[in-house]
Amino acid sequence: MIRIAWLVATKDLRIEARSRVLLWQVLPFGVIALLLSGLALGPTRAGTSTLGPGLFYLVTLFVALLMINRSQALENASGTRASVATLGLDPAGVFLGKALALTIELWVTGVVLLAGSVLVLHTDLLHSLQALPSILVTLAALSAAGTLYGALTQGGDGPATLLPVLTLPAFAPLLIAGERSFSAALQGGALWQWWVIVVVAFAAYTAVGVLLYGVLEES
Amino acid sequence: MIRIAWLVATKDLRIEARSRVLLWQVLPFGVIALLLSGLALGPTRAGTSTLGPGLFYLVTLFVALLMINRSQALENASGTRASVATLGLDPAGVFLGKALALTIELWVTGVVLLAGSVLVLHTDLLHSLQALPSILVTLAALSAAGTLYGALTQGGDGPATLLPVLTLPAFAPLLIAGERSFSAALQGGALWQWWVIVVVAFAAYTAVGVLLYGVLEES
Amino acid sequence: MIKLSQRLLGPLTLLLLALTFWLGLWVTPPDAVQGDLVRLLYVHPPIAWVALYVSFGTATIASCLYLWQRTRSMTMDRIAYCSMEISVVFIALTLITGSIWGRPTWGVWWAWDARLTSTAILGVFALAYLALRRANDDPTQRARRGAVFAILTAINVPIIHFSVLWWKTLHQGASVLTSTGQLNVHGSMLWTMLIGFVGFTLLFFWLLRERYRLEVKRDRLVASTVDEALAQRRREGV
Amino acid sequence: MSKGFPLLSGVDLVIDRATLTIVTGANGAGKTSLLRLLGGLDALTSGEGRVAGIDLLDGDRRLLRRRVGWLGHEGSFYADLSARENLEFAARALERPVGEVAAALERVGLAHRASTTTKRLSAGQRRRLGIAWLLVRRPELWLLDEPYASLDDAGRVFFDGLLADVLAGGATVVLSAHDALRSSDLESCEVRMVGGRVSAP
Amino acid sequence: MSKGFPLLSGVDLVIDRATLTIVTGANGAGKTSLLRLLGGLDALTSGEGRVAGIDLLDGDRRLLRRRVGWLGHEGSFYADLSARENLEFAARALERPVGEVAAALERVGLAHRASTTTKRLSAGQRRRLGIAWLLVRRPELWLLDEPYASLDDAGRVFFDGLLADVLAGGATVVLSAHDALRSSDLESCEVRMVGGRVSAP
Ligand code: HEM
Ligand SMILES: Nc1ncnc2c1ncn2[C@@H]1O[C@H](COP(=O)(O)OP(=O)(O)OP(=O)(O)O)[C@@H](O)[C@H]1O
Ligand SMILES: Nc1ncnc2c1ncn2[C@@H]1O[C@H](COP(=O)(O)OP(=O)(O)OP(=O)(O)O)[C@@H](O)[C@H]1O
Ligand SMILES: [Mg+2]
Ligand SMILES: [Mg+2]
Repeated sequence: MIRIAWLVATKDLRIEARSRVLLWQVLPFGVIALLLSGLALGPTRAGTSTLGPGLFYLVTLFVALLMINRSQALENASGTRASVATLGLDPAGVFLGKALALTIELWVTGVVLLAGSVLVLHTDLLHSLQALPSILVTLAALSAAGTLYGALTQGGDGPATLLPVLTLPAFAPLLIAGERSFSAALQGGALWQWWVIVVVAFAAYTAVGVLLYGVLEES
Repeated sequence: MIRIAWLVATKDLRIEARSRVLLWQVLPFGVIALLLSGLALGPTRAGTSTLGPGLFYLVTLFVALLMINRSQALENASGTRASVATLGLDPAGVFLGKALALTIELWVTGVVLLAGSVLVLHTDLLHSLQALPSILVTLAALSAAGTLYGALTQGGDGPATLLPVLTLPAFAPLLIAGERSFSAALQGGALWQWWVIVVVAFAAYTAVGVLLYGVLEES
Repeated sequence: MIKLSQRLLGPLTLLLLALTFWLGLWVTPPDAVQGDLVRLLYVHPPIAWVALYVSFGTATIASCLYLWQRTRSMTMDRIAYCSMEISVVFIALTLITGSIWGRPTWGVWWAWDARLTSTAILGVFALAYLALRRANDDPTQRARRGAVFAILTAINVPIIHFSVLWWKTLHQGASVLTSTGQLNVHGSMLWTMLIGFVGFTLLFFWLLRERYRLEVKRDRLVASTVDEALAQRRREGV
Repeated sequence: MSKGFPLLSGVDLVIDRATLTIVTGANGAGKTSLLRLLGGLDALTSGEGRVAGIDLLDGDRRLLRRRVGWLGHEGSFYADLSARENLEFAARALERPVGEVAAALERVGLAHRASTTTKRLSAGQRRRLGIAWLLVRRPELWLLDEPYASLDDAGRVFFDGLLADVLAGGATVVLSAHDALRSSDLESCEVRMVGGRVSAP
Repeated sequence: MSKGFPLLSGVDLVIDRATLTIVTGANGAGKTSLLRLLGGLDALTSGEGRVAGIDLLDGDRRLLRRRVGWLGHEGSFYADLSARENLEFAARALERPVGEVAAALERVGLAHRASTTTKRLSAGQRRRLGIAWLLVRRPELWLLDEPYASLDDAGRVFFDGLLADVLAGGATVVLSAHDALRSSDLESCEVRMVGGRVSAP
């Protein structure tokens, strides 16, 4: 399982490194989206740092959707599916591998966006750094959930657009918990409840993925 | 030109109607995103309707990106491009047709999201209706711009993710103008400046599209 | 004459910039309100002027010339590309010098001010242009798409300008930014600023020329690898 | 030229009107690339060429494409439209009578699949639909990339018959192939490609 | 079963170990569908079937797929990886020595394209890469959907030789074809399909 996970993760990351989509397209998109969110909410309000965490997570979510989408598109190119299916890879390994690759990509994105929100939305640097651990865990949970839901939408018509519908409700609690603990960090405190939620979500999605990914692939 | 535009627009709309992506995937996505935006920004603030126009446009923008993407993906399926290229369609007509189909789809989305924001974000119904004309023009401008930028990203690697990078800066002024005139409508006024911007943007993009779409297709 | 001015471009740029720094740092007096911070006045506005008007202007004109059948050539494409690339650097410098100035003056590194916002959006345009070029392998396709995108950007500049301006005036009073200096610009300060403007503009053209030469060399390198590849291709299957 | 790789490396070729030319060569020799070039689908980076009187280097390639019919490795249509709708789109775009569509479908043996979504058709059916599209198009220059692949025997015989018709009608046909023609009464000229070059015109 | 359309409508078939079976039939007869079913790529909705001892209705199809090698209409890999990287991925996944990859590429004649991105390969080269992938896979059951399509003559001769090897090695081969085999010393059993049914087993 671990071996397959590693194999799949390096494959995904290699393709990502090759195409430079993260560097040249996703990251700029994220930064611009952050800027635009600030704009859309008006100059006076965007400047206030209380909106920072919410906007940060909102943008991260949209970016994550793009990347989950890409991660699944790799597997579903016409024909690729049949070939890879006959390798009979351990589904738990595939799940872990794809989730791992996605996590790493999202972490990179998250750190860049955090820097962006410090610069653009004036969230406090030191407190943002304190929020970093909770952000990283939230993003890992997001990756696990995203990989799971990405597989759910495989194969049907227009998976690119079906995916968000299925994922968004699942992301809602993560988003809220992440935002709350980020906000708490900004106000100097740390709220263990939110930690519990993201850690539990991460564990739950990972467990479900390891157990059920095979069922999804099968169908 | 008009004939080709009509042909292309009906073709796009027929495919859309056939696959039901708008109805079953894009619209629910938009509504959920609206809900989540409200959540992400915190329960207390979401209730205040001043954020309404900004969130409405933010979500519309992301939905529009999905749809522009789809509209271009139709033309770029492996092989479709070569066949259609040998029809030698008038590029101005193709541009107008695709922009028209996209406009109609975005109008449907816009109306649904407006209803959503009345329900979820408590924006005022009557004033929202007053903002409708400016919303429709803004969405038409967005379609023209989106079709143009969509054609720019055709063919390269990972067009799905390059598109947002190109379009977001261009959409920024539209977003600002749309948001401002929506806000103004909510406060009971109407601001001619914002009308000028969206109308000028609409005219400029349409003109450039009609003139330069051929250059893009050529390559 | 042209040759001479070409040869002089580099030295002249250096001279003017050195003069600007010397005048700015040692000769001109500190400001009554801002103190030594005012010395950014000789650097920041000229850099911003080059970033927005000179480089974007050059790129747009070159792109138009590329799209026009009769003046279409790789030269125009290269000029457009190189000036956009330099523009990115200058916009970054504008943002950096501006932020450095803004931190002590306004107390924040960034604010949703009209001019700041529009500068940022333009920077994003320049970056998007570079991303678009990277995504296309085919030289003609790259050139055409780049040119169309540059023109779309040019259309956007006034739209952004007005939208942001009106937005601003609707929400807040006059910006902090424009209220500085200007009225009480001292004689020597005015001169220093002027020299700075000319110096940075020349710097742009100097960089453009060097960057252009580099690009030509790179293209030649690519062409030579093509010959090699061609020979290899012919040997295939024989 | 694809990422610095020369697809073609020296092609010197004249094709007469109303003739059948067969491009052969090993896998990767450049057959597909040559056909795409002739159809104005790819750009010429150096050298010179004229097809149907249009210069490949700086002529209007859109005009050229309009006169060309292309059948690629993948039968290539809007995958979400049915067979009939795809053909009707082509007919309308070229201002041909829409009535021809049913006849074309009948002729290639797809009448019973006319309303099946294109993406659900089998490989051979997609190839047949591609031929029907060309029948509706009625181009001057037919560029066919391995038209025999995945056609069944009946299809190949039918296709040879069609070629004879087309040539008699004055159109020019260039096709790439690994399989020989079935019918031997078609006069054809063979072009052999090796390593991106035409070796025996 | 695809959108309410029965792809197969009555297949009654027994295939012995280490034999070569050739599935023929007109376009749209159901050859591809039959092969996908045998490989566990599509689900069986009614009837019964066992492949390699695994029940198609409620057995573990993943185990089945692991023992099957599939060559589809489209050479099918990660389009952004190079030919070599794709094969290495397969080798690692199946715990085969990575050293076999170079040998397989050499054998199908793609050694000089080992580091070309898969999406840039020509149609025939992609097919050859598919064969190389099978060489690395070394499955028990080879399911080949029109393997001859878009291979050049040398490729077809090579492929027939390969088939002989594979069969001698004890693997079972089922292939669909419109073209006849080149070499006649391969013993084969033909299955003819008509309208989703096996008409002559
Ligand atoms: C990140 C922050 C900043 C950015 C992006 C920025 C951007 C710009 C730009 C684009 C211009 C050129 C405008 C034109 O020529 O039309 C400009 C000019 C100027 N800026 Fe800044 N700026 C920033 C911060 C500041 C600060 C903090 C000050 C002083 C308190 C300042 C003072 C000036 C002055 C005096 C000019 C020239 C006068 C004028 O043209 O109006 N800037 N800036
Ligand atoms: N970037 C690249 N690097 C290396 N080789 C490349 C690149 N792009 C294309 N090629 C090669 O160019 C050739 C393309 O040839 P083309 O598709 O025209 O072949 P073909 O004659 O149609 O072959 P087939 O019979 O297999 O269809 C292939 O050999 C391919 O590997
Ligand atoms: N929803 C549907 N409605 C009608 N027909 C369908 C549908 N889905 C699939 N088909 C038909 O099912 C058949 C699929 O057969 P399959 O792809 O197995 O053919 P094949 O024998 O491989 O043909 P070929 O030789 O062309 O590859 C085709 O005739 C196709 O038109
Ligand atoms: Mg080919
Ligand atoms: Mg088939």
